[in-house]
Amino acid sequence: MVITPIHYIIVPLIAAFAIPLISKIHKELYRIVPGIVMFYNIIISFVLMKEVNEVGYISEIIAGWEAPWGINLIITPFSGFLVSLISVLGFLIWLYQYRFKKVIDVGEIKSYGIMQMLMITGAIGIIITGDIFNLFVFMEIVAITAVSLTSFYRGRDGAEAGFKYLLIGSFASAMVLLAILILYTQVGTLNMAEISERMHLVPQGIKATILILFIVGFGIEAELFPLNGWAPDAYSQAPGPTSAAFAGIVVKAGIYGLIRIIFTLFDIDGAFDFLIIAGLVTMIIAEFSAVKQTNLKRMLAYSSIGQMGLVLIAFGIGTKEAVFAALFLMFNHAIIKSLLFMTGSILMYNSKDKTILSIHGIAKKLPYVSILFAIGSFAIVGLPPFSGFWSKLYILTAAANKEMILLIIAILAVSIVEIVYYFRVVSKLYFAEDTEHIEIFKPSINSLIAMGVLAITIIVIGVYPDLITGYLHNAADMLLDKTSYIKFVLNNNVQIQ
Amino acid sequence: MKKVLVIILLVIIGYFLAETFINIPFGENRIGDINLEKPTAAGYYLSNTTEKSKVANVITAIVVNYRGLDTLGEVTVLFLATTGIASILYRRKEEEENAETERLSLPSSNIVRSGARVLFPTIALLGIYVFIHGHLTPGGGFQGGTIVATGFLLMLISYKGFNTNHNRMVWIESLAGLSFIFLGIWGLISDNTFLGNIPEVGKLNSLISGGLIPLIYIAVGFKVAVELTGILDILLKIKPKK
Amino acid sequence: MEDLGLKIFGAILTTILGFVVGMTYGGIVRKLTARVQNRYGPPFYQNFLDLLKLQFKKTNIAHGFMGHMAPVWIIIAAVTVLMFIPILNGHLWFPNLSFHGDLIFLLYMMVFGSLGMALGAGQTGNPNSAIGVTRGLSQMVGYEIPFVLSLVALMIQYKTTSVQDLTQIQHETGVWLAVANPFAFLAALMASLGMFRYSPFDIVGAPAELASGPVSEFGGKYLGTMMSGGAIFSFIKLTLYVHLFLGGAGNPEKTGIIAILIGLGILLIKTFILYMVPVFYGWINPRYRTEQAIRYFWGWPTALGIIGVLWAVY
Amino acid sequence: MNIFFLIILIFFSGAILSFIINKIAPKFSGITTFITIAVVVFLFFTQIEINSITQFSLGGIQMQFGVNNYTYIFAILVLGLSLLASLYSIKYMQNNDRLGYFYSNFILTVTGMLGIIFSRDFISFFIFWEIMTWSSYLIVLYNGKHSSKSGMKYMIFSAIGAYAMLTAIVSIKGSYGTFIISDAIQQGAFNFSENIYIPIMLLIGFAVKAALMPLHVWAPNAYSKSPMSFTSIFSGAMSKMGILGMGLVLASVYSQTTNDNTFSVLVLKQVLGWLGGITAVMATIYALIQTDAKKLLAYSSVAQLGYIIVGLSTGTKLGVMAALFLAVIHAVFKGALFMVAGAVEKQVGTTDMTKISGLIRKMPFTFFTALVSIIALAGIPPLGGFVGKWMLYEALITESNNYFLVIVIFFSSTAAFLYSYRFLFGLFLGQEEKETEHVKEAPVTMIIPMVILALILIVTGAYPGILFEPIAHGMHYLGFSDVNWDMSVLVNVWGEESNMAYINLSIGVVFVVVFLFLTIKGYKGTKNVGTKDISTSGEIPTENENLTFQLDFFKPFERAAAPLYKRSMDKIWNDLGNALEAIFDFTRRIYTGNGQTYALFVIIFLVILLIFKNTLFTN
Amino acid sequence: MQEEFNEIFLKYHEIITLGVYGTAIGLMLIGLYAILTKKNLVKIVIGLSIFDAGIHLLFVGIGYVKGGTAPIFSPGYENAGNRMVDPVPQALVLTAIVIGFAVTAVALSLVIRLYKHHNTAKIDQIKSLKW
Repeated sequence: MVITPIHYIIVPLIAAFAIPLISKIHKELYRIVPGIVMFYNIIISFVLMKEVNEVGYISEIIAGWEAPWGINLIITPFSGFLVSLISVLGFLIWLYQYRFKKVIDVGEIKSYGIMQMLMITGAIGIIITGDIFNLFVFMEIVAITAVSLTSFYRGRDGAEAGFKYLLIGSFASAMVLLAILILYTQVGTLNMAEISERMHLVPQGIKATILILFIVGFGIEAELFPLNGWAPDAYSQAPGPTSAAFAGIVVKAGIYGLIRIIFTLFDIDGAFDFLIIAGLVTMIIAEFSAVKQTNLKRMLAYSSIGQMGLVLIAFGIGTKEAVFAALFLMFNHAIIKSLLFMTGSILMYNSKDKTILSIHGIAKKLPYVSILFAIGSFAIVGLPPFSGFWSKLYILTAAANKEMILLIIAILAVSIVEIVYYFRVVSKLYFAEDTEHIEIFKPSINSLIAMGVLAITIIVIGVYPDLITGYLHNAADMLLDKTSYIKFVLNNNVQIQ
Repeated sequence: MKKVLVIILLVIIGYFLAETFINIPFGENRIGDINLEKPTAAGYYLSNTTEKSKVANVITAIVVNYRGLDTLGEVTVLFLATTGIASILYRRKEEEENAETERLSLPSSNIVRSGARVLFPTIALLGIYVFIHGHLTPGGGFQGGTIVATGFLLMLISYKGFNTNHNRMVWIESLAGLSFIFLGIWGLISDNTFLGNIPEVGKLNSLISGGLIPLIYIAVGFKVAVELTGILDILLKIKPKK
Repeated sequence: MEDLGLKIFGAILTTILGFVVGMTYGGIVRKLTARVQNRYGPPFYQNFLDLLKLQFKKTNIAHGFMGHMAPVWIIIAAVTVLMFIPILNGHLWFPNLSFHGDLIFLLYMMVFGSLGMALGAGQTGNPNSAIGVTRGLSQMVGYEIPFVLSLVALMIQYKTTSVQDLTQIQHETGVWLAVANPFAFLAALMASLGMFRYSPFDIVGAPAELASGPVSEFGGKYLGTMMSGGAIFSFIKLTLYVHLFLGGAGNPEKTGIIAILIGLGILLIKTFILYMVPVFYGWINPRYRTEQAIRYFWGWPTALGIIGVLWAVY
Repeated sequence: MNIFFLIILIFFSGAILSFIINKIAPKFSGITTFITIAVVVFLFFTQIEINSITQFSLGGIQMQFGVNNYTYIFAILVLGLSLLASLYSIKYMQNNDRLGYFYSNFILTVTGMLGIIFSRDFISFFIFWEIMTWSSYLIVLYNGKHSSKSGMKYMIFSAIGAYAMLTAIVSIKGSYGTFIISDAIQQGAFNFSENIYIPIMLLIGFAVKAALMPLHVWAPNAYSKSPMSFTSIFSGAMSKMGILGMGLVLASVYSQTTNDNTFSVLVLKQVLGWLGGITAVMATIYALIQTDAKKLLAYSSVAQLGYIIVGLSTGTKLGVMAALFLAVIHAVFKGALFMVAGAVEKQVGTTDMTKISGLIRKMPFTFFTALVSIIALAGIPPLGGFVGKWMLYEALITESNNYFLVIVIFFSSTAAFLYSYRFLFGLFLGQEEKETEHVKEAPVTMIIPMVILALILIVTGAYPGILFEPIAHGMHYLGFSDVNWDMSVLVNVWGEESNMAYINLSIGVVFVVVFLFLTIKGYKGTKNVGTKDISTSGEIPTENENLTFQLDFFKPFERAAAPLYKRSMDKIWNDLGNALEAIFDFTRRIYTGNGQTYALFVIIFLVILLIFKNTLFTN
Repeated sequence: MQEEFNEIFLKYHEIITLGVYGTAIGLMLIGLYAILTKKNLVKIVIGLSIFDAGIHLLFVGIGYVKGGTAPIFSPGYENAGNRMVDPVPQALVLTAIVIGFAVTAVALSLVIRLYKHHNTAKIDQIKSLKW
């Protein structure tokens, strides 16, 4: 049977619906099945990536109705790249959380796997769908799973973080819904390609309103300032694997939505300047707030927000190389921040009062985790020879080619702040006197494997970035020319035999 | 102070919304002629549904077939809501024992109880009717499922002792969801596109028509009914301590 | 070949000359000071007697390697510097090596001796020595500043850094640099007060307080050698001043014995007058504390030196 | 395989290897390091021919490796010093824990420095620069938590410098479209008439590593906190990487000076020169009030770097030559001195000069090294230090006519005598402590490198020409034509000369005569007595009281120079840091935990966008 | 019957427009006001659903076509395709409603937990996570 994009959606759903039944057969199944699904996702992704690099686009139409009428799933090099990234991360996160020892009392472990899996499915759906309302539906899937995962720990704060997330998240869905509504009245269709084809018919004022609603809606998912109030709480309260998934997967989906809207649907130039401004403000405020955090995961959350701001800046510059740099940065941030969250949550488990202060010299007890964390933080602040350096370099080069010296200086100044707080933690990890800990929770071997894979990727890409730059250049070019996208979707949407 | 600020903000938002919608006249026909070469989406649906997928109710056709993926997602959202609530309000065994588990409910009078006992089957029947005839008459899986769930709600609030069989509900839920997907996969196998329809069987406006659409909608109905009931059940079980 | 012999002869002669003159001046000053303080005082050749006594005394204590090396270093510094400054305007009897080094070299070479002395004094383990050394070094930082300022002034005024050329210029133009650049001269003069370490700048040795400071642990041959080195140093300083500012002495062209004697006579007169300046100043001034001394040197002398430099530039 | 890649590969594998070996047999970790560096040294001096270029591309960026005459100077310096230091650290680091960590970072640092020397394009330059920075940062942290603060300071300032450099680099790419250094110079990237800020940014970047005022704050702590065997490289070689860059930039700035921008270049010269001078003075006067020998040496390193920068700032033949000469010599004697401090620390356990004294009889070789290096440091003839100082003064007086700067320099180098004496006296002279009776001379593998360095100093004192030759070639590469040099005669533009040969001759003659005289005369009767055998105004101190004078050593000077001690750069930077902390603390308070406020933020954001929609979102 | 309705519609077109849009926008604003000012969590959730209700009403509203019938080809309406209201918004609003329901349910469960832990439902007293 041919592998097509729809597998991304149906296989997890089958698993999700079946898990309650099969877990009656054997108790372990509800842990294992998601892993199998994730692995299958990786297979799909690689098959499709190969195909995309030959064909250029892959489209699948649902229920046999052609593009403007029915819903269709489209894989461009851009989305294909993101999707494979997400699938691999998803599998690694599953590997990391498999046999996760219960440190804090949690909710129904049975439903954890399902929700994690469906959150990833939703993210993938956001990326591969070609229909804007369908995108909204997947966004909702992500939102609900994210909320319930955030409040998965039965401690007091989980629910609070979850509620904040839900409150702001429902704003997001409402805005997007409203935007879709107005858009539909103007262009009378929901297919993205057709929308962007007819966008020139929309009067300027209404167009701007729609764009603003979209920006607010997706900006909430993409952690734009000041829409990101939920993010630090959610990141810091969610279980470790979930925080990793947030940083690596959910945010990417949000950014993708924003970028897809601005680059493909609309033809408004002012949006790019707006992206730069918003990204700059987001980055500065987030990184500043990160410095004085005491909870490690919260600090990581702020830093992740800051990185997203950098990504938005890069997209806002808007040239080919800038978009390329942004993609590279998204890739780096996905792997690095996931690694940091994985290691960081283990460190947090082992600190008495859940603060950075009480992990003095834990490196003696947890050598591997600590060194992985150190690698992660070196990479995220962009020190060579780790992969973070290249993305930063490319972004700066892109900015320099547009003579944006002040922007460069701002970015670099902020990265100094980044260095400050990351290296504070690293030096605490290693070079403080060893305080006695509550019983050390050592990560199981599969978690170590998952983290190790990420670390090795970081180093390998850092030493030899040419491994992925090819893909990324291709993706950036495809993202930037939307006419071919429209033409492909609307005219020659052949089914894949 | 805060209220004033909020009101000002809301006034501004209201102004801009009004400004937007003034340009969208109410009741204007944006569908255009449905028999054009390339009509709008709505026009296409209106013109082709009866021939191509033999379903009288265009909305059903759209919900289940044209935009079937949305519906699948929708069902998933409901499913996730159930799971999420289950895990959010999860209580372990020992807690189950020592927390008093009887449902929070008013001491309902005799009349209510007997009335409920009479009404429940009829409500359930109505709901089932609604989602079986989803492709002919207004309504469908979601609406029918909701009606059934209201029946259960009635029972739940009027009978302290009324307990839904959790195990059975899980079975129904999973099977319904799976059947939805597998009906879709049938399409994938038969004419190579997920949720692809096989409209040949039956004639328009008869119960047996529209190919897979009614079946899917029935599955959806069962699923929705069970899920809503489950949600109500969980929410009602909780007794916040004073 | 005989040229080389002459050179060696001249070198030895220079050394002896410097030694004798230095010792004698020291004796004379002791005598005069005693008179001023209304004592009888030792004869002017007393220093020679002391030296002889020290050299013939049997030394039976040595304070290790550096203690042994300290006198050596002092002599090294003294003689080397002596070799590199011109006597009698670099008369061909006494040209020594004065064409091969310049002022900056001299400045640094002079420190060499005091560093050796300091290290030697340090090893003896006598706290007084160390205290004396620190005071001496601090004071040095004080008086080097105006001194160097004046030298720099000369250098840039005449676009040369070699003592030889400076004396040559004075000899040809007949204008003393003390006249050509009075401020630099004054600065150097005031700096010299510190250099000679007479009262009020004698806190380094501080008689009756530190038991004569750095050298307090040395006796016998060591002290003797140090004394002779010190004597040569005082001669060196005087001669340097004379040749830098006061037009030098003698005439390098005239090679007759008479000319040399005349030149020597002029040299002695000038040096003696110059030598009296710090001595007189010392008679009429009480002792300064180290920081006072340093502040003194960083006050007017430095200001004069700066004026001198500006004078030289414009 | 290409020799450059081979060397880098050897280094990296050596780093990993020494890390692994430490797990198996900690003893051999250091030896592995030594062997790795030795192999690289061999390869470098046998295989590499100068001015050969290797092209390659990484991450879509053209890169070049190669060694030219200029960088060759620094290559000698780095390789030689790190070889000796690695030999030294075998014993020095013995039975410490986390040796693998130390040695792998040690090798990585050397890799960074050699990579900087290799790279002829900005990107690889920057990459190796950063590798050098973070590996050295990790070593600064090595000594535990009391060093983490200074490590943080070091990292922050390095980051400031590195990012200033990066800004310049990317803007070179933006304006001239190349990352290759030579192309950028040819296209006039460093031409003041075209753009003023690229060279300035680069200079700032390098100035941090070269510990130039006011970016020098990190240096004293970082130097004194890290293990001595590394500090000898850290202060000796790594600071010279900053000098390397500054020399390159300044030389091309000066050579591209055209008439319309002479003024700005003049300003640059003056500013740099005075910054260097002030650095020298301040560092010196802070050095002489230290009581910890390591701290003292650290401050003096900063001061010496100040001299070097002054030399560079003149931009004249003699000045640049002096700067490069001083750079090499400083590497030698400061490396030696830090090794001395390390040896004392290893044998005695502390380098606090108020606790130690009179080690001269216990550790003669160490003392010899210390003596020679100190003489060189103080610039006293006849050793190499004097040569550098002489050239510096001559350059300032005769060529760049910067007279008052001369005074400043001279003041600081006179004050340098004070701390030089402080160092020697505090550690080696004075009465012997009771605690240090058991102390022995350092092991031989620590002695050898120190003595080798001392001998180098003596030889270069007599024949500075040995160093002049490569320096002259390097300067030729920098664009200073016909640099004339002699084996042992120093000549300035006015023709005056200082003949080191004659100087050494006279010194030698007198030395022999007097030494023999003193030694032979009454040799039999003389007996060496202990340092307790003294007459402090008549009375003999008892055995267990120590009269060594160590506290408030230069109090009079402090009192006299009190105004200079008033304001220190550290305070200013600290105030800045506190202000920033306040800002950070404010920004995070935006996130009030109240969900409703967040919702309000969303609405406000929406409203603002709606109000400005026609200005913000237009085609 | 249909015709009469059309006449009425044409006569009071503005008022009807105002009625439909005004009601919808008014609902949205009321919901927002509740979300932004009410302290009680339950009231906030109610505000959310009011807000959603407003949007859903807009959906249905924009779907209406003058004199259109329900988009069902039931017997007698086989070829009324051109007189039918826009079916798409109705389909969409169905989905939207269900999603809104799910969100509300999750929100309520969260409220229950918060109340259990904090013994209060005041949002400004639930601030254990901040800064």
